Amino acid sequence: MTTRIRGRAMTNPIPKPPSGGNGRLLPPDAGRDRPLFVVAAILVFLACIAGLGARGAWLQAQRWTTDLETSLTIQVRPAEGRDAEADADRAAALTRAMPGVEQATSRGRDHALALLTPWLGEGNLPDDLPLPLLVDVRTRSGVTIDTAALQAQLDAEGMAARIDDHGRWANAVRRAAGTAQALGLGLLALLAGAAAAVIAFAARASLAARLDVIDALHLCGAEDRFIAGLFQRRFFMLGLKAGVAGAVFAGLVSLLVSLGDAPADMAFFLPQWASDPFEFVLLACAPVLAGLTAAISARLAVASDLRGRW
Amino acid sequence: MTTRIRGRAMTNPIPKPPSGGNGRLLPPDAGRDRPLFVVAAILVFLACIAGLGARGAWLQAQRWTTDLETSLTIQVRPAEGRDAEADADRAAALTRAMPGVEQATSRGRDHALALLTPWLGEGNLPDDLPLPLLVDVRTRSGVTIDTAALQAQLDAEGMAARIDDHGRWANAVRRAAGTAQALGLGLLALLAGAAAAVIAFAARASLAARLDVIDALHLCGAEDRFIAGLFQRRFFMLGLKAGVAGAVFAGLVSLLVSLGDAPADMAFFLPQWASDPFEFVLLACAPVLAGLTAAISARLAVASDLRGRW
Amino acid sequence: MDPEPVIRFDNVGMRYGRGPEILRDLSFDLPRGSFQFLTGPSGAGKTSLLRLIYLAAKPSRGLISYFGRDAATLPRNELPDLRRRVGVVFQEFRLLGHMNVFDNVALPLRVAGRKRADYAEDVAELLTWVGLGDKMNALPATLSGGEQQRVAIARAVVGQPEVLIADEPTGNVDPEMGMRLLRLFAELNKLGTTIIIATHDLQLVRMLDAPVMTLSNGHLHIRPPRSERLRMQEAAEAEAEADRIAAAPAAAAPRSSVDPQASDDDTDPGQSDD
Amino acid sequence: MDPEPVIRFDNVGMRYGRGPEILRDLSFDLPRGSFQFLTGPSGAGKTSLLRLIYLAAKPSRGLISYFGRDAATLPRNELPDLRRRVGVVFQEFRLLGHMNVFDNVALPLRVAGRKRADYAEDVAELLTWVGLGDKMNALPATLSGGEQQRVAIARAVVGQPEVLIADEPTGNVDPEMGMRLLRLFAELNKLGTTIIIATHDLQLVRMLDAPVMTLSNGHLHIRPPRSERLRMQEAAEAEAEADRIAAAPAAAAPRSSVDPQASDDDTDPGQSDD
Ligand SMILES: Nc1ncnc2c1ncn2[C@@H]1O[C@H](COP(=O)(O)OP(=O)(O)OP(=O)(O)O)[C@@H](O)[C@H]1O
Ligand SMILES: Nc1ncnc2c1ncn2[C@@H]1O[C@H](COP(=O)(O)OP(=O)(O)OP(=O)(O)O)[C@@H](O)[C@H]1O
Ligand SMILES: [Mg+2]
Ligand SMILES: [Mg+2]
Repeated sequence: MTTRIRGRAMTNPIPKPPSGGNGRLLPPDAGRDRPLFVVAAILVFLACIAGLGARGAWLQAQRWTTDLETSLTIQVRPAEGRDAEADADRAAALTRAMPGVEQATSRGRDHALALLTPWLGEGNLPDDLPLPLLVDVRTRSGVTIDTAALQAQLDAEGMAARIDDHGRWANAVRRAAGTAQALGLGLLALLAGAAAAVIAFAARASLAARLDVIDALHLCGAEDRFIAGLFQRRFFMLGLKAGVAGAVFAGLVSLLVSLGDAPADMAFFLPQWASDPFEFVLLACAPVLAGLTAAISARLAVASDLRGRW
Repeated sequence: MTTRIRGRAMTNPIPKPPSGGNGRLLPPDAGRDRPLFVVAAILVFLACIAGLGARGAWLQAQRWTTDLETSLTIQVRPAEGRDAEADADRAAALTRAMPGVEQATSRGRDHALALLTPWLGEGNLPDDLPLPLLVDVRTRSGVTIDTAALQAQLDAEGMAARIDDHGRWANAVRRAAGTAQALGLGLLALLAGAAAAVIAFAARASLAARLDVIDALHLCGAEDRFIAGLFQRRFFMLGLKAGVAGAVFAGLVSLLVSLGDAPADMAFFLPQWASDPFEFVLLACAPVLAGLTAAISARLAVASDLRGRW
Repeated sequence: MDPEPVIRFDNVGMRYGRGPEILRDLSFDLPRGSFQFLTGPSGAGKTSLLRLIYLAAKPSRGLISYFGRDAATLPRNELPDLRRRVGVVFQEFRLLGHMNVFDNVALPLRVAGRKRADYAEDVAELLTWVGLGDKMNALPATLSGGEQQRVAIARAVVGQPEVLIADEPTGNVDPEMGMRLLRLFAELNKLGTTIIIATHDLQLVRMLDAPVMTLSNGHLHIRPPRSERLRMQEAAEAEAEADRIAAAPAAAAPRSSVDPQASDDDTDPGQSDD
Repeated sequence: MDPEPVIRFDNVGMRYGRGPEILRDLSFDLPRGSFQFLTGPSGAGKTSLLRLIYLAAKPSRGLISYFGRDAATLPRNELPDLRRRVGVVFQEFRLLGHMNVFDNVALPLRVAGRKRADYAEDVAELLTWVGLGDKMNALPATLSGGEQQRVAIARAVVGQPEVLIADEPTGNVDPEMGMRLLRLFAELNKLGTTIIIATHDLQLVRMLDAPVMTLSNGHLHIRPPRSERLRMQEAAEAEAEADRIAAAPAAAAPRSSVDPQASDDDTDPGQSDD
């Protein structure tokens, strides 16, 4: 329309319009959103730490049960008129022949004695004490050894051998490992949930300060989709950036912890840097999830605001 | 001044002024501050859970080292021509006479055998195997037994007795306990710090939406102290309420966890409800700290805003 | 009148929440290409009436139709298109604080999907016209009240809307600038835009020969433009003259000093403005 | 003039940030109990000048003194007391959205530590006077533009301040209400309040026989009240007459149609308003 006014008396020359791109439709996130950013970053950091810690607990528990499940012990008791050492070697050989067995090592009398020392004191045992000898067996993980068949074979050889599949410990360890894993997952869920809730609330609060923009765009005839899209993109980027900050920091911390040498057993709930893809996946997903959380809650808030307008 | 205008022509009668107390100087915290409230409550909850968990770890670690430090074992080896059982009883009696000893129990041969069974298999040992007998000693905690004197006494009796103060395990256990405690404290510090940061930032964000009130009060001639005090009180109450919500929820969760029966060893990092004053102090302090954090950051923000005005 | 007015009110009433009816039984048309003023004392409901017109509020009863369509049954997705055909100057401006003057004014064009290269010069020219040529890069917070008002006006007219709704558009500018802005509205009107301006400034109202809608006590009273009143008065006089001639001797018809009623509702005439 | 004016400007200049000087070399006094208008085109710097007066902005040079004290060296803790002696009507109202009309108006009294029982009736009476007797419980967001403006005015005058600064206080009300508000200000002035009102409304300016300060291009021009101008004009004429009589024959002194300059600065006279 101004082109048609142009003919009219106009005293001043028309200055050039400002160069540069379009101004942003949304206010820059500089000052106002910093709290949201910091809050989101802190919570993503905590959630990542929890995730890595849970991962550590999980792995450790896994290791225990695997150890348990992939090991057997054969006790070869000395019997009248038999060479116990030869029996033990024979038992080891027989076991090695079983499918699924990776390794079977016959331990000598010294090993058996060493095991007893803490209980009996050194030099307390007569040299001719008939000690049972042990065969350590390591099986391939996931394979169950047919212990009945093995026992039958050993019996057939005439040995006084007994297979111990550690069933005695297995339940306790499995329960402990399960608890550790549940605990880790629970902590992770708690922190991830808290992070999501905080980000969602903060996004909403941040949005509330911008209702004027929604208002202006709406009255200018912008489509709902367009308005919601603007906010959604903005908050996604914000959540993503905060998430990256938090995740990177969590990665650094866990790396530091891994480099320092905590006692292996206790390192249990520490964030671990096993350098397998899991860490990367976790640390990469967290920011995306943070971004999505922020974006979705912003979208919902905008949509509900717009629906209330006409 | 209006009293003097009163004489003038006034057509309408003057309606009664609204009854009830003064309107609040600050906007009610209903809608706008809910995000801050939720965020603060969530973080106080997490910090409390971390605090209770750290407390659990601390107690458990304490228990281990106490167990270790308050127990001794005396091994009485059978010797030619001596009655081992009598020796063991005598050793127990001698030990009981030591200052600081609470209990000393002589264990019989059956006990020693039972200890060995897992290693040697049942019925493997000749009945006449000369087994060392054990005396379990429990000392009063915090007291160090003079083991050298005891050893001297035992030697004087002519027994082949050896005192084991578990030094072999002590270091490992102490290290583990230390790690557990450090871990708990670290987690607590992390979450408490995060809670404080989040609350401070959220308070600041919440305040930014109220600069108009500061402005109006300032231009009406309100003193800086008065304005800052208003906001400080408001945010203290907000932080306090959020803290109470978070702390109560954390208390409930830890109570639930304690009621459920997790395996004792693994309950380690679970929030524990030991029902001692510590829990109450922790849960009572958290809201106050949350309130103070919010109040102080609000006060600082208001003060810096006001200083920028003239 | 035009068979299809841009906006038609039919027995419209409006209240806020459970309050009293602010507007009662409004029935009028805004013919396409017309220009009218809306006056009335402060709190009479001018802004509320304009809010009804630009679809920011819903009437509590009655029918509003927009370009021949019932506003109440308008589907949500047709709203944006309709809004783009309407420019609004808000009483409280509603500029976006984070955008400079140029971007604020260009907003409706951007929302309509126009390219910056297309409109940049037009926007600059318009801003120069309203005296803000040197403030294009300023943020609203650094403008004076009158400057902000002019930005709001520029934003409303930049898209050359089919309908322009202006609420007190000259309350914060000096009389000279007020005249200039009125000339801008008149120019726009000549190009076909239907215009309704709420104002308290009687000086402004007297400048144009346009009908004046007056709100008072919730009722609307429409006074036709001066030219039409004169014509009607002459017609009435001529008729009276004819009557007198036809049926002399009779009492001379008193000259009506009351405004002829153009609307057919029975509102009280409100305050007279001159 | 009073030996100690309420406010004295001495060669004051002001700029925003690195921008050009908005106000240049302002030197004037506001005598105790005086009443003056401030006009000038939109963007001339009226609001900026008022901001200087109510200590919301600092001058970039020159001296402002307040009740005889240099504003620049005023300690922070004396500021609240000073502010309580000044009432301000802001161009953009600045009401608190969460408080109802009554509480908004009562705010300065509360801040000054007065008890509600003391002032409740006065506030109600004042609100009735400005036509808001039935809106005391309404929130600002539910008021019309003019109603908000009247709340802002009521808040500024309720404490019967020693100085009243009003920025465009009648821009959103109808002329009748404008007159009523002006009467309120005049009443206050009679009771001793020093008043300065920035306005574009020349109708309003003509109502009172008060000096008019006009800002243009950063300079201030002060026109004395009509009565004084007449007096000066008569004095000049009498003198000319005396001269003519004394030294006839001489060219008759042309009647000065230019306003006599009351201020001693050499600003351009700005636009003339009648
Ligand atoms: N959102 C609202 N809720 C309740 N009442 C409202 C609301 N908005 C306006 N009102 C009331 O409706 C009446 C008319 O208001 P409106 O803003 O339409 O007046 P106006 O004619 O524009 O006045 P002005 O000239 O002062 O701007 C007023 O009494 C006002 O208090
Ligand atoms: N905060 C600010 N920063 C920079 N420039 C400003 C600021 N406030 C005002 N200005 C500029 O200073 C000039 C004077 O503004 P001011 O508000 O004093 O004018 P005014 O006389 O009150 O005008 P109006 O009658 O339109 O209200 C204007 O050109 C304005 O753009
Ligand atoms: Mg209005
Ligand atoms: Mg101004």
